[in-house]
Amino acid sequence: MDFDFTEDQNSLRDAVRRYVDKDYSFEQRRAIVRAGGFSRAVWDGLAGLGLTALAVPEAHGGLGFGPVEAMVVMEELGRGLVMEPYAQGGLVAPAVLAQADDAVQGDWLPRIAGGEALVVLAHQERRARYRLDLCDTLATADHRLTGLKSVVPAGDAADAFIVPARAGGADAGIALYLVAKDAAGVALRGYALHDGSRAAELTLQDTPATLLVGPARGLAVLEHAVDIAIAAQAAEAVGAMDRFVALTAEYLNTRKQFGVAIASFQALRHRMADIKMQLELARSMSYFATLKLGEPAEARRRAVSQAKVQLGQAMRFVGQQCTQLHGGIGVTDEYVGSHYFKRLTLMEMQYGDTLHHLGEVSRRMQDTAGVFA
Amino acid sequence: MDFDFTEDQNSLRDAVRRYVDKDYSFEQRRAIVRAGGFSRAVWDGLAGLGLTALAVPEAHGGLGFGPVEAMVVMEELGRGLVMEPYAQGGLVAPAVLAQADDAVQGDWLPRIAGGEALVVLAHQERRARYRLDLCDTLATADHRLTGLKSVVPAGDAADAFIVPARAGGADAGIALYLVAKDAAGVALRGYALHDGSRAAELTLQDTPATLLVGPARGLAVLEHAVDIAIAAQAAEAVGAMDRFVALTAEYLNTRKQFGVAIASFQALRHRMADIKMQLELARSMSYFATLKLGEPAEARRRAVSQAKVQLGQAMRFVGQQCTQLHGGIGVTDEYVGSHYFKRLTLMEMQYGDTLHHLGEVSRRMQDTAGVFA
Amino acid sequence: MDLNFTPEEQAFRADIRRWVAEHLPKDISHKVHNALRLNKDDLQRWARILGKQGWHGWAWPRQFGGPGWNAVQRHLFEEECALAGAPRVVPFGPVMVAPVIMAFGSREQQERHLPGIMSGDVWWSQGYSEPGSGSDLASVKTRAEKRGDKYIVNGQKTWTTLGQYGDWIFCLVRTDPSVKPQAGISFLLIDMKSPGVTVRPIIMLDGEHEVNEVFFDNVEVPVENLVGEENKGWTYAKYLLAHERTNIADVNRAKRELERLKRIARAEGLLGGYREDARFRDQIALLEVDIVALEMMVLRVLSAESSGKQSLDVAGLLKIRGSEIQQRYTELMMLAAGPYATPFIHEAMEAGWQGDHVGAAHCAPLASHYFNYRKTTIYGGSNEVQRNIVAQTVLG
Amino acid sequence: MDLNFTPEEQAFRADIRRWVAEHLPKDISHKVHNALRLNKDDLQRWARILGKQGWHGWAWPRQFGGPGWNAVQRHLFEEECALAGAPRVVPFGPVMVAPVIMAFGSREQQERHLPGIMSGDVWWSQGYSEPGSGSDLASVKTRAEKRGDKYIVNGQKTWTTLGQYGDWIFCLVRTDPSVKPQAGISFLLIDMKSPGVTVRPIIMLDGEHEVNEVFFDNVEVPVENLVGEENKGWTYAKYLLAHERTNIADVNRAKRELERLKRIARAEGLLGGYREDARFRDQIALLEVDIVALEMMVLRVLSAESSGKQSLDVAGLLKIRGSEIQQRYTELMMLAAGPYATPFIHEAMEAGWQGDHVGAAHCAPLASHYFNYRKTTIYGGSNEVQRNIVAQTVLG
Repeated sequence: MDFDFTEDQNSLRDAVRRYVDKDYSFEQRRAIVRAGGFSRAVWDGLAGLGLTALAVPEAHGGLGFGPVEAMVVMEELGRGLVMEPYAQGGLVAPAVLAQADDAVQGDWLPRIAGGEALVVLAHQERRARYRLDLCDTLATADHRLTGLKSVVPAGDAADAFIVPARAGGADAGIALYLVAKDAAGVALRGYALHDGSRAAELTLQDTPATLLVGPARGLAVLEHAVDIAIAAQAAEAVGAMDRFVALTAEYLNTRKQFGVAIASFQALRHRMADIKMQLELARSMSYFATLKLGEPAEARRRAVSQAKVQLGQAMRFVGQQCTQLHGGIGVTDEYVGSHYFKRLTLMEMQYGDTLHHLGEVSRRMQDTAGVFA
Repeated sequence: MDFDFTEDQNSLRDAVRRYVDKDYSFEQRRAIVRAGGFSRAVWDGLAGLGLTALAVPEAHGGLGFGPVEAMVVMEELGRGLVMEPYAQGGLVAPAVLAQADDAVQGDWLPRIAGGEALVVLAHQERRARYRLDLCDTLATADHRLTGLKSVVPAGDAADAFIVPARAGGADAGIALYLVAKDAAGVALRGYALHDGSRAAELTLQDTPATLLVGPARGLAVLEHAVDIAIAAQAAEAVGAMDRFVALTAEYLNTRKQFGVAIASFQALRHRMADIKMQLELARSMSYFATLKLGEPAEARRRAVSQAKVQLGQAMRFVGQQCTQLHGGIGVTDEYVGSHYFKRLTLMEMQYGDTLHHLGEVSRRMQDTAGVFA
Repeated sequence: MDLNFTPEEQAFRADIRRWVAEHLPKDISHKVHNALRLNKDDLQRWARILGKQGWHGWAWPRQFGGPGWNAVQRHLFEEECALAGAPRVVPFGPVMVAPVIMAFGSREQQERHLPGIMSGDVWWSQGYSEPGSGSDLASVKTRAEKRGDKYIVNGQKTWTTLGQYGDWIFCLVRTDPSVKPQAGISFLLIDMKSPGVTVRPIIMLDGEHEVNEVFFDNVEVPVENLVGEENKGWTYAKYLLAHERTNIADVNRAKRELERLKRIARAEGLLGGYREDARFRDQIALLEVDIVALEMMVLRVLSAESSGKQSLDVAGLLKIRGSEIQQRYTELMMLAAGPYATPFIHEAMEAGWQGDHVGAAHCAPLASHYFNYRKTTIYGGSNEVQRNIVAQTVLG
Repeated sequence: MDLNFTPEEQAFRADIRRWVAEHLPKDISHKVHNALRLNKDDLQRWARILGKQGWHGWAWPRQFGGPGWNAVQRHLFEEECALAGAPRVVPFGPVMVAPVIMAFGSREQQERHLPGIMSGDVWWSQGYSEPGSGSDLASVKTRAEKRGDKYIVNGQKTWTTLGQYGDWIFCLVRTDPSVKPQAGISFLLIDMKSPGVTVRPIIMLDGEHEVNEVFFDNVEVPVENLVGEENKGWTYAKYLLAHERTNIADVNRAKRELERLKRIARAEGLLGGYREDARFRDQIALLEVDIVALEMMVLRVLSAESSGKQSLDVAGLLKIRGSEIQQRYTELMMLAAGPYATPFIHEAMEAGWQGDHVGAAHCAPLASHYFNYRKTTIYGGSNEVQRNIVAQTVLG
């Protein structure tokens, strides 16, 4: 048992942090938000750091790194409020594509690794809310898809989509398909999210697609993909919270009322202790989710849901309380803190909110408990 | 709309408070606890104040007062941690007996009013937990009862019991019966509760009983009886919390650490503000439950469950936090505060805990909301 | 003790309800019921409709042209307006500065300012907070130096809500820097069209322009715009703070919004729908209990005010609980929509927008409202300050 | 970064597990698993069994007769003991005074006291708190005046856990009242059989005799019982406080008790039974998440201690969260039983009691435990004091 990072992992962290500090300042980020919420230059920058190759197998031009490296990267991207969908394009997409046949892998993985292709998961449907097994998009036997997917990350900037669809009718199993952006029948409507990032509605009308994973394993691979996304998001949230807490501590030590720094007020100090508690519990569960990603599905899903419950509570508490402790300045657009708050808020509603995952934990409860249960 | 108490109500409050101050000091209470948890002398004292007559109709030698007077009395009994089951014997029993035929009323109500007869509801069953519609005690057609009732208040001091039983088989409706203490087949096993009060297991074996309310209305009357008990308990809890909060404020202003009264620490002050909040919300909902007791069953049940949810939360928070603020002394038997804490704790588990009543509120939710909804 | 309103009170309520139903423009109540953006015209139209009836200053005594209602009547009026979907009256004129002018202003000030406030024609703003003084109001630095028959005002106010529409602003200014902070403050009425007044927008985290910074650069203010005595402004400010009563709990709006929450949860299938969710239902049920308890607390205060027989010092509790509940219902609405609350389409908050929504139309404003409502535990005396006040009542 | 224990660590765990299974008396583990009353004999029997193996001081280095385990091994030992239902080792001897004697005591003190602590033969108590000094430990008033080769001790200690069994007690005493509080304190070992020592029971709210007041009336203590230097006691006390590490979170016991909670809920029909209760199940699920998160935090600290590469200053967090979780599982067990947790039958907490239970036998100790565990957020530095400490690490 060992929670130290290796030297390589620390170097990776430093490299990402240096990039973010230099090329993703609050002002640079503002400019990206104004321009729509996705920057291809940033994506190229991440690729330049090797991040898009990180999770791609070495056989396809990648680095073949594992979940811990992904976590390190996500923490730093979270700290810098990076909006480009690295978890989606850099971690989830390679994991799903690695389940496809060799031709598809050889076609897409090198381009993902090089940063030339941005592929994202498009799974959200109106009727499903947070359930992955509810899917109304239909696929014909010759892989033509019809349906609507919502809130697809950076949807109108992506090159292709991983789309779950029912293969052969409403009662059939869920298969996963690859849909190219320029395929026939694809319509995209892009918009910004509240955290400044980019998303889109993706409409498919008899759209030709490539089968990635058949209906026998489609749902299982989708669940795994979402678990990867949740673990990545947990790390991102830890990075964001860590920074927001530091900003808040700085503010409390600077802001004066009644002639003294407000950091001297015990009620605020105790709030800060509660915030620190949530941060460290969240960090612990981020590690937990990451280190359980390789477990068999049942154990992995339980662990990831446990992590999301903790993260959901922490993101809400830390976000709300750090905002509150800032007073008026905390709710203005010009202050960076409010953007941490919005990002943390939105993350709770991605891949299942706290109540959803509490239901999962409740349902999957065993007689024993604990990290190794 | 008017929340002032009348002069008569204030006089009633003063009379009860004077009695409690004089005859129910902490030391006197200790002696009652040591003697088993029920004092006939205290019951006589309450009768002497006219309290046992309060809810009995004037036609049967009572005063015919209403729920507000009951609330006033219960607040004061709660403030004094009075353990004798006044709500049961003085409020619930007359309400149920008033639904019986004239002969039964004439037989029992005057004796209840005079304090000679203590009649209590014996409804708790092992399988039922908090549900009133689960009842395994059976009654024959000639009113002979067999079953086990648990945690009957002051059970081995009571003169008779109001017993719900299924009239004529496991699928039949619930009727209410009166069982005299000395009836054949009655076995009582008394014990103390954690709050020092007295209770008993009541075993009935082919025990002859008097029918009070037939199966057509038995459950409805039982529900009404329990609602009266919950409203009374809410008032009792408000009295107890009000006193416990005052004791805590006193302690914080007396106890010194680091050279100053601990009432000067802002974190403790804010905790006290949160405690005060719960107390006032609880008081508001105690009024609400009391003033809704006369409404039709559906509205009454909803209101009472709403009140119990608020009271349950308040009793737990106020009890735990006032204890915590006392430090070590708060968890000793010799300090009166710990007895408030225990009483408040037990009250949550009587007549349905917070989660149980939350379920009721959830189930009975309407489109509109508010005091008059 | 009686929970029910008297027949007279019920008749009063019925009259108000009828009047509001007749006079509240449907396009405005539509926006309120759906949390769409209200513009200046919406707010002022409603203010003027109320003003014409003499109700824009609904808490005013008869001698100043108000209806002279008692506490219960005021509550019923507020409740009927809220439930019908009327916008909250912008309080700075009729609720805040007017009582100060009535109590401490000169006859001339009363005659000059009160009619415009009542009619809704003159828009007032509040100049209290400054960059360095939030909770610590007594530390105001904006200077007003007397030169002959004028004050020369220099300094900066901030968090001035809807100040971009303001005709006049009432300000706490420092007229004597040599004495202890509270003693050197005056209460000044300033025409915002005066040269040297600059209003700079502050964009809030939801992207809306709701508050402003107001700069004063050698602004000349005639001495007749001083309310009461020089250097007594702190007294008037405290009077004003004490004046706002039960309405700070905003429980009537909470009841309306709880109904909206249930509508949204129903439309999302979470309440009695195809994805009925007991966990979410429980959260609504808990909130419902909180709202009933808050309403009971408000009614207790009203009763105490009416009868004068009890003194209930729970203003701090009402503010704390009211604001927490406001935040909670906005949070639950947002969570009900989940992923469909995350898009930020600025135009979708306009009534009658013809664009394509993401998900149901009701999803569009939910996250914005959640973000916006974080202010409720900060402004008007933060909840931390309120807890100090409550603790004082319990612990001394 | 690796969540799994190494093969060596796993082998170590297996050895411990086997040993505990062979040596932990069944009657004792039965009591622990069912929260029945443990008496002095139970506690001391287990201490002596551990002592015989050289594990009563399981955190001791080899040079003092301990096993010399590293942080991970210590954790695995604690976990195996807890899960098997061993009683918590009474910490005052092996965990608290022993490290101080090792670090600051004389060779003679080490030789005299450590063997008796390790063997479990000598029962130690702690004399820190006084009626006037709870959180404010530096304000101790118990005086020790040096007269020749003796200290004359006068004063009172309180909250002395299990002091009724104590052979020896280690005390903070004031040896110099003329200097600032922290500077005049000494660390003294006192034989409780000395004339002038009186132990008076304090009955706790659950009716149990667990803590005591200890009075010192002209008690003569040989100067060789002074640990380290006179007036340096505060340093040693702080060392001791810093010494208790991850075990304060008590997460292993929490895991065992969570299993018990599930067993009780199952037996009560609330979990997969005839009255399956999703609301109650959710509460258990939330607690399960809390326990996993706490365990992960503990493992992070262990890892940092082992490798020395990170410094994790989270002792305050572990104490706060650990104690909250302890209170929560006792609360949920009590709530699971509901009305059947309310009877107080003192004898029903004895193993083998033959009387009639009210409800199921598992109900008997639940409320007592809930009440008893309120102490966990108060003792060992109240959670309020811990929050001060945590805030210091974040805010300076």
